[in-house]
Amino acid sequence: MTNGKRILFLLRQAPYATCHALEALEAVLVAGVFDQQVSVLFRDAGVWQVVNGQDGSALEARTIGKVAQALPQYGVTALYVCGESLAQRSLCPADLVLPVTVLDDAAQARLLAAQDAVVND
Amino acid sequence: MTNGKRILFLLRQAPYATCHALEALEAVLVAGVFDQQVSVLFRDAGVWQVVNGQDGSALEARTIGKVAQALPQYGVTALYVCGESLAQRSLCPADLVLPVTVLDDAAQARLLAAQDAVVND
Amino acid sequence: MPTLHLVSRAPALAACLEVAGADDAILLLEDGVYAGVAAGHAADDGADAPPRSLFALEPDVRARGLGDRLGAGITIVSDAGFVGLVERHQPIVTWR
Amino acid sequence: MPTLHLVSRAPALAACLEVAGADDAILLLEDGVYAGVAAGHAADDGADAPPRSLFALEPDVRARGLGDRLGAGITIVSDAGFVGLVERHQPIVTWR
Amino acid sequence: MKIGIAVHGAPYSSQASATALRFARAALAAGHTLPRVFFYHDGVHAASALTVPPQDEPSPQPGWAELAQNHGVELAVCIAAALKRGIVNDEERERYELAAASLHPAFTIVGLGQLVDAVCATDRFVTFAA
Amino acid sequence: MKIGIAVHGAPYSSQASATALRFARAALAAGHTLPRVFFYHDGVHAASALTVPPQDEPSPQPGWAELAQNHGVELAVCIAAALKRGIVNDEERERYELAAASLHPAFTIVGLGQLVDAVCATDRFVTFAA
Repeated sequence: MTNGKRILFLLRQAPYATCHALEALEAVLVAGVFDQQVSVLFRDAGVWQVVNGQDGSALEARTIGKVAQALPQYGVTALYVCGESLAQRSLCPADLVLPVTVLDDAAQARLLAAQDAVVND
Repeated sequence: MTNGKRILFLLRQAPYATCHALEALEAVLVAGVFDQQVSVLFRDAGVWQVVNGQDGSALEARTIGKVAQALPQYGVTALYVCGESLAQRSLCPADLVLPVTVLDDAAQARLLAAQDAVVND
Repeated sequence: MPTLHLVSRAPALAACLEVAGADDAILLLEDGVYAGVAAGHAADDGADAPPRSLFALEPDVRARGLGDRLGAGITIVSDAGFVGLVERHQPIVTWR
Repeated sequence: MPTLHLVSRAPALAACLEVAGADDAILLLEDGVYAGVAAGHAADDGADAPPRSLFALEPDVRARGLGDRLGAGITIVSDAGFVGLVERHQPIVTWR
Repeated sequence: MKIGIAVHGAPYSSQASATALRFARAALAAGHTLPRVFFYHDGVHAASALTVPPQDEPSPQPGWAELAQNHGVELAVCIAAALKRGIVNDEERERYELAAASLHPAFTIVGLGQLVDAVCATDRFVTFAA
Repeated sequence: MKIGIAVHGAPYSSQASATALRFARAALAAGHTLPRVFFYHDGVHAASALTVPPQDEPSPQPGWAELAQNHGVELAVCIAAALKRGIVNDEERERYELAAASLHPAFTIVGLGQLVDAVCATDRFVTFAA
């Protein structure tokens, strides 16, 4: 885990209305199998990607929450979520489909500053 | 002007970053040559479509303000703009490329309610 | 006949509410259903604005896991219900 | 090395400002340049937030007629200036 | 009741095409007629004959084609919006000397006037935005 | 300096492709190298060989092709994003029994791993979002 580049995926878009969330998560899964230090920050409407209770079959679509749940299996375990983005949507960590670390704005600033590259959705 | 359907084009998107504004204006120009009662409401970021001083050549694009200026020649003279949307952007009617009627929210509500159909960008 | 407003993105609800009449109906669909989430403090929403007939499209609500998260007073409608709303309103205005 | 934030839509500036560090640079481009308009009362903007290095991309500013409408303290840069900002910052973060 | 429909978003990239298709089916089931669906802006991508849908995300295109075939719905694609996005029929392929055409046969290339015509010829007009 | 570029928006529909092209030219003029431009999401539409640009709005495509030809920039198009949007090369055309291919010859279809590779192989990575 100490080799490679520090790459953060910044995910800010809600799922389903566009395929940005799905395609961005697919990129994260691929990045996970490379020998890099990959992390993910869910922020703003992007926190909806990891909310529980989703059922993509209602739209004949893949369930984005299930795609996100696969992240740890692909070696992506540095998962962060913006606390303020959760609060604005009346969400708490227990509403999410997988364990994530809640960060305040200052901690997110430090996370961003520590990256070699940031890829967004 | 008393024949035909009352059709309002509701234009809410800023020009240049997408081609929604241009394509929507092209639809308005075409509608103008039909024998219908066509009107246009510029609202929210859509008011940027009619701001003066634009120069699309900086982006090798058509100047959207010039496209909008052609509306009266195509018989589209019922042009409205949301007053609050202007104020939020520090704009006033003198900043616009053509004469428009400024409407408050209540007047916009009446304008919408009077339509047979609304087409948006 | 009152107007039907289709709100397909959450932030667009605010603009819609500025000009919607008291008898109008508002249908939240696609990402617009997020605007129906019972409000925390501000954000995408506006669902605690003046009372109008507020609906949300069932497949969009279910896909997004919002079944138990929508504010009270929002009526869930099926695609058939959507068609019924279109029958009873004119014009139809889309906000995205 | 400080971060360069690219803001390509006006409403995205608010989120960017929440996490941008004091030494970071922010470049407004595409529709993001509207966020640099000297503020009326609220709306798309956030330009009167804490002082950071704030830039706007010249072709986008000129196309939109914003040359005389941007807030004081915003530096206009060319495409070459954009490249210079990328040289001097890492990582590059896009907000849209 | 006659209902006109406009679709402004591309399949996958936007939900608009899928939502519009579900609405169209529900409207037909309720006894309404749909003279024309007008594909504009990125909506024209629904007419591409060259797409390969992901296995787990069906394309709305077969559904649109079924409406055309079994319910006489005209699937009208704006020519100006289509040309710049690479959606071309044989006639345009020939005129612009392109290597191939890309329009699915269930769809028809039309002028922008047909949008206004669709508004005028219907009792309701519903836009599914991008 | 090696700079990686990602393009997420379609030409016309989004400014992203045009902005990225201007940036790429300025970066080359400043002496930087651009090993690869990665087209993802709707950005893949830049690779369509079947578009007809409007007269007064030039397409960024010839500019991209020029960078590939004269500066060795690889124009990499994500296969998964491309297939569902109707951007296919001859190989995919054959595999999926499509009527035609649509990929402009200056562009190359690649896997998503090449995005990560582009990030790893460069000193800076810049995303031009839709």
